[in-house]
Amino acid sequence: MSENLGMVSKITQKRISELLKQDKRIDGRGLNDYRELKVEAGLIERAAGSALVTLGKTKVMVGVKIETGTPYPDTPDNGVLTVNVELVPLASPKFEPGPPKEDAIELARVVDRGIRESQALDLKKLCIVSGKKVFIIFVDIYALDFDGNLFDASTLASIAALKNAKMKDYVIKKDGELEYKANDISLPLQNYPVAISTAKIDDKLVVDPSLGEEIAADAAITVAIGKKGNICAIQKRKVGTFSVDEIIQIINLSKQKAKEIGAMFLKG
Amino acid sequence: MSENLGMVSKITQKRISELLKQDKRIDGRGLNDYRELKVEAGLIERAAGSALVTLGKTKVMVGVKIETGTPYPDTPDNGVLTVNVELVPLASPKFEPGPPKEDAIELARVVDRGIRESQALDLKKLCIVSGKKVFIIFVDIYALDFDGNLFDASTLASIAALKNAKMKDYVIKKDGELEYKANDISLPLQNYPVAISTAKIDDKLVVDPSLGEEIAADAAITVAIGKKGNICAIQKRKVGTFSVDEIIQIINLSKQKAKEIGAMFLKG
Amino acid sequence: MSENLGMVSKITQKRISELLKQDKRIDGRGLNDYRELKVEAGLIERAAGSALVTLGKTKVMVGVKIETGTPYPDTPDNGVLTVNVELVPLASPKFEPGPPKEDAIELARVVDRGIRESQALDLKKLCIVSGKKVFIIFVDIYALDFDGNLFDASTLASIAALKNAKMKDYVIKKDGELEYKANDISLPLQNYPVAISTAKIDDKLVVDPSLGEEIAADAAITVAIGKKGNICAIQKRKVGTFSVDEIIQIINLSKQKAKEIGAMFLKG
Amino acid sequence: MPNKKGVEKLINKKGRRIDGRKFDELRPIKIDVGVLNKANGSAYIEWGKNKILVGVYGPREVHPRHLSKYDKALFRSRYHMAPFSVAERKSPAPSRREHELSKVIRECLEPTIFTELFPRTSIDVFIEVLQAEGGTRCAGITATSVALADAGIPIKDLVVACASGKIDGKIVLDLSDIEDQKGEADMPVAIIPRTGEITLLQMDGIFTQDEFEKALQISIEGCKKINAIQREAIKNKYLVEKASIEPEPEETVNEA
Amino acid sequence: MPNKKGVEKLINKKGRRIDGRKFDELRPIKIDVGVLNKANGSAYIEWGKNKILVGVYGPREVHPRHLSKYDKALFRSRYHMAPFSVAERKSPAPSRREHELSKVIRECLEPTIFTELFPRTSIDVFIEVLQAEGGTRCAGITATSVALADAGIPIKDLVVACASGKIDGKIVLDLSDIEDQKGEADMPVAIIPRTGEITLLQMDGIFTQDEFEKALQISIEGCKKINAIQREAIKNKYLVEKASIEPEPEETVNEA
Amino acid sequence: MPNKKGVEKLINKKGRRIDGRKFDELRPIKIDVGVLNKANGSAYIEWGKNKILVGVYGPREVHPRHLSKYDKALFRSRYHMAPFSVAERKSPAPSRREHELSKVIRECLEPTIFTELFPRTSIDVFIEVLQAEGGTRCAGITATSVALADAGIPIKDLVVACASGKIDGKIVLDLSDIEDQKGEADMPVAIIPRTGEITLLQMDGIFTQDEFEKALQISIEGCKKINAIQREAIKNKYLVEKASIEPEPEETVNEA
Repeated sequence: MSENLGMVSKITQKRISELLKQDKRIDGRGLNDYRELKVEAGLIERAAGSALVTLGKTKVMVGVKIETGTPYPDTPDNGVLTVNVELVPLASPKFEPGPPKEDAIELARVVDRGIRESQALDLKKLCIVSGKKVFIIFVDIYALDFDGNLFDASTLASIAALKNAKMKDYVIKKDGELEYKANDISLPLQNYPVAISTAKIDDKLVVDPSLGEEIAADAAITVAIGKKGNICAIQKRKVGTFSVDEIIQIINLSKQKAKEIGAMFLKG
Repeated sequence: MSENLGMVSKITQKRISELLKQDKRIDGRGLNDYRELKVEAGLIERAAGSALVTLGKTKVMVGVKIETGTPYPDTPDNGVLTVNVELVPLASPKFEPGPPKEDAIELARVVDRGIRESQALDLKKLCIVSGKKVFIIFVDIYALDFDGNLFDASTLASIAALKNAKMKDYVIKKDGELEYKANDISLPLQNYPVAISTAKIDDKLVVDPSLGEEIAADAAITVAIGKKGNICAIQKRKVGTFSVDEIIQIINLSKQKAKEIGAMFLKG
Repeated sequence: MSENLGMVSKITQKRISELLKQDKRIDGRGLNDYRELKVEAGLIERAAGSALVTLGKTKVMVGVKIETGTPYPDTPDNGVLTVNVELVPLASPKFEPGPPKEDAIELARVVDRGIRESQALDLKKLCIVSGKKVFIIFVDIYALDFDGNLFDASTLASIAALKNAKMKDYVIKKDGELEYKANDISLPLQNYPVAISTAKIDDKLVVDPSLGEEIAADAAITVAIGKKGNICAIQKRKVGTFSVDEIIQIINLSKQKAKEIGAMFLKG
Repeated sequence: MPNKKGVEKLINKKGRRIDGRKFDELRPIKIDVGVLNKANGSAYIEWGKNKILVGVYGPREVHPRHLSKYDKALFRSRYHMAPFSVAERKSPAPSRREHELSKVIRECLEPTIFTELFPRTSIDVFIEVLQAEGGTRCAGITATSVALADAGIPIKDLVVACASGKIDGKIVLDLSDIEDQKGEADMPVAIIPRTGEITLLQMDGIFTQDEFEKALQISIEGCKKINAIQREAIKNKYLVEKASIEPEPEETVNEA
Repeated sequence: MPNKKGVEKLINKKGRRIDGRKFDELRPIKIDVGVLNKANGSAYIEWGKNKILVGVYGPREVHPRHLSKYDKALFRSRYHMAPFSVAERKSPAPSRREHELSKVIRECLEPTIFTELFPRTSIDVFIEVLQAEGGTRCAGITATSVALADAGIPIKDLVVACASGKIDGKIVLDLSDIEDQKGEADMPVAIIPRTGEITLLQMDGIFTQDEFEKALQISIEGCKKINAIQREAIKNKYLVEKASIEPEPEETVNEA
Repeated sequence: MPNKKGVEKLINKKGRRIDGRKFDELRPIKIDVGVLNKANGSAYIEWGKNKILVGVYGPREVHPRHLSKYDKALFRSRYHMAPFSVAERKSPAPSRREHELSKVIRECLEPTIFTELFPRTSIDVFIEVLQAEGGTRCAGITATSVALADAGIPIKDLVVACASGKIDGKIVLDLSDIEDQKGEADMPVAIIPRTGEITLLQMDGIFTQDEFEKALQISIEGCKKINAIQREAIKNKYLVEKASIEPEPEETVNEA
């Protein structure tokens, strides 16, 4: 998200920095506090699945669509997962219409890796005819209001929307065509990864950075945590650096936060 | 076409406005007079059909090509009609090379609706194998000289080019392949919609606006009239407004003009 | 390459011009001398074939890839040859990232014509199933360091890479599928065209122009010479002109130079 | 979704439409004002199953700068559909339809905006269709006008839009998706309620002149009902704010 | 259209080509001058079945501005084919071939234009191929030069272009579409008639040196004939205008 | 290349990897400095079968100008793969992966560059992958840092990168292409050797916390070995130049 978000004034950034010297954050949170989090699933009936995540003043909508198509040549027995991000311009004065830019592409790829590497979706179960026909799962991420930390909000909204998704049950006929049945089934979800982002501002680490904190930050990092507290994706961002000790501390905190959020919103 | 056509001077616009107070137009026409209209069909022998329409100083060439391809999934028994507009830069100092912009897209879509909604082409007769293979009719509109009212000229040229179009007669073989015969046949045209545009300049309504009038106009509207004087497409344009009475008056005039033009150029 | 290469100073250009009055070139060469030329084949093991050509300070890498696909409708019995040029920005301060521009497109098309028109590749032997499946030969030209005369260096590198290319031997099965064998075979190369470029600077003709000479030149021309000294492609470039006598002189010199280069690098 | 060849009737024997509505009945409409933080003004509309979010930015610096106008604000609008808003996933790249609708929506709204008050700036409207069920342009226009008011941009009046059309030979108000697809005509109309001026008029299908005039009439009546919902939504926002913060006269909408 | 595998001969026993022409015979050529209203200069050429329209704008303000040159006019040309101009519908997006031809046409014409008289402006040429039947670049160049004259842009001479080639082993003038596709070589040539300078030279196919020299020679002879047609077309326009409006010396073409 | 379904082992009974390496063994690495003429600085790296060429331009005028910064240089990087660099021909248009890697490489290198010394200029890095065999981003970063030094751009230290990962349940250093594709985790790491700061960290796959910490540790050790190769490459260039031309202190890399 970097420095192109100049709409947070220099004064605010200075204030963020000064408060942090006393381990205080501009919105009153402690360093390890997450903002208020809300997950609303199923608002978009025409999508197979959907979820709206509100994280403080950040709002992300995710819609899931299910289609059939051909698999990638190197994974003929796997369904296809496609994650796309649109940073639509109503969410921020700095988002512009047009094809996804670097920031949106990085966000999409990090969310994608969190889902893919944690094997959240059992892609093998989405194969219809090996090498010929598989289900394609489109995860479309729509940022609606941008006040920082799209990585965590987008990952959570994606998993919640996949969890919410329904498709018609089906039988595969001899000719590879699908015969749909009356009842609905869920997608083969087997893991619920949670991404936790931390920003480093003047040697202080703050979890779930707000927009002002993201801009003030020297460096940021997102860690996706899967089953049993395993680490399944990491992405360091911005031009600052981390020490090894800071990294270890961030991993520990991320595991703890991920557990809390998973328990609250993704259990069952 | 809007205000990006600044090459008509402010003085000309003022003059247009002043003359209209006395119900006079800058080129001497009455408010309800169309410019001189000429239709030349068949100039492009390599196209299936073609027509050049000259409307005052406006010139529009349309070429029709016929290919085979797959139908849209939601209309498996219908041939495909594709209308494309190129506002090529030799036609006006304000047209630039590149993919079609907003103006060209709107023009293409309004011409398309005029043809499609009047059911001018019997698309069902252009089906070869349901859901698999149909004829695709390309209507390519080329503005060659732009002096206003492309909507009417383009619609007329499109219909005249479709009327002019010939294809080899054919038999559909068992395997869905086409066997062509020696004789030519025409496209299944069953209606000849005519589009009539009216501009509103300082509360005066003028039909077939020239470029200067289009620029001076507060609002403009195009009405496509089909069989029996039915209305088959309307598009209001520009940032001005119309009263209900003005709209009714425009509909009446459009029906009358469309009848005259249809009788003159599209009969038979 | 034209005037957008302003990084050669006006002073250098003046010096080039003055030295030429005495038939001297800025790098000490005679008017008809080629720069030192080196061809290294096979550096890119993952490509089917590759070659790096060093021509003075100009460096061009070519990689060949072989895939299967469908033939062009008008040549159903021919394999497909695709030549693409990337003027990547590390090669010159004037090359910019992005899709190929006019200069790169012209270069690709001239190299393509040299190969195609000399029938260097026997495209008929690259047909698998007529009208359905053929080999596609991708020739990707990568300029790595640009000090003039990309036309000659790119043509030579392309032919050397095609000569270097290997593919698995194969049998075409009844169903049109390929069964690959253990041994490697070469591409069906039957001719080795050589392109020779000449620049005209103040009525002097110099062969193999360096970057400074290309910029100083009024006109330039590339002649591709095939088997038996036949001419198989010509492309005049830049805004200057040639007399008929100059053209004849250039053809003669091109034939001689092409013979020398062919004998040195492409024999066997 | 039934395809075009489907034979089912759009109007049943009792004169009711597939979703139970009468000929001149609107779908349920709900408007929320000021739903976004970053935008200068915003509105969310649910209109039947249409769900549309609108954000307004401006007056602000024009980017790119060479588009700015010395004598008024540059007014821009973008109508865009989310990939998940329709039955088949839609590519996020704007289609020709989206380009056209962006243009007609801009031309529909601009006459009510006092752009001359903000020279060299831009006012940018972003309409995101999150779910579409027929009539998105009318819903988008209706919500955008409210969002402009929420942004505090001076407007002459709220613009309000509503389509009418013909299904099974009858003139009806506010076509749903299936009625639009299987019906005989669709006509989106927008008006400036105070003056009755028509600021958007599009039509496709087949109308006789009588049908056209009747349809235009019921569209205008529909618009008037929806205008009341717009005003109510703004009033609610205003009253809530009044209760919580220092009251301040709402200048953005001149209500007669 | 016969495909490349066709076995028919391009030259019959009597030494005539498929369309009845002799080896050194041009197709019929007709040029109309000043056919467009909005362009500053224009020309329409029919050359065999080729139908090409050319419009010239300028000298005018350069857009985008940063491309302008302080010491001369920026000369640009665009060669473009209409989707309906060829057998298979052509996508309107410019192909690699169209990009290349735009470049060689620009380089071919620029040496005759006094660009130094119009610094900081642009002169823009738009060539629209409405129907193509082989030799469009030569026809386009020939017509553009006339259109530049019609625009009143000072030029040193009219540029004129004509291809030669090899079919069934014979060197012939002005290849048609089928001769180009099935023949052995094609060589477009453009000259500046007064000086005999060659300003465009392209070739593909296979020529011995003798064949090349012969082909170059007949191209040049063809160019001279076509130059007469160009001059005639301009003279006709000039005479007609002379008759109707105040006579005024034609300065745009310096005829020796 | 074996596909993902292949059952072969990535580690054999003797504890050796497919290419014969031990768990913590790097592939052979060779760096050449100053290999290009036109670029201001350049480096070529062979790392296993990876072959990557890097060119650096700048500090130079920013194009387009509006991107320039008044208080520091604009640092840009572009990671790009040649169409022939991978098994299947790659389209030359940048993929989403290439866009992401360009960004992380830029963010990885920028902290070591004294951009504040060159306000209003740009420093542009172009990384061309000529052949890829796993680990191209680490090889590219390692070579770019050397190329920046070769360009004489003041840097705080050379950045050096090396991945670690998990294959057949073991933590190993420097994954090859097949190990990356068939293994369980891959983690590219870049450090600033003098301070030990981590300037790039990405991971995908599955690590327990213990595995992660071990992998991070061996990556850092690997980086230190590669840093020696970087320094040696620069020293070689410097000594050769010293022998042939007037000696001049190498200022571009501050070695402690």
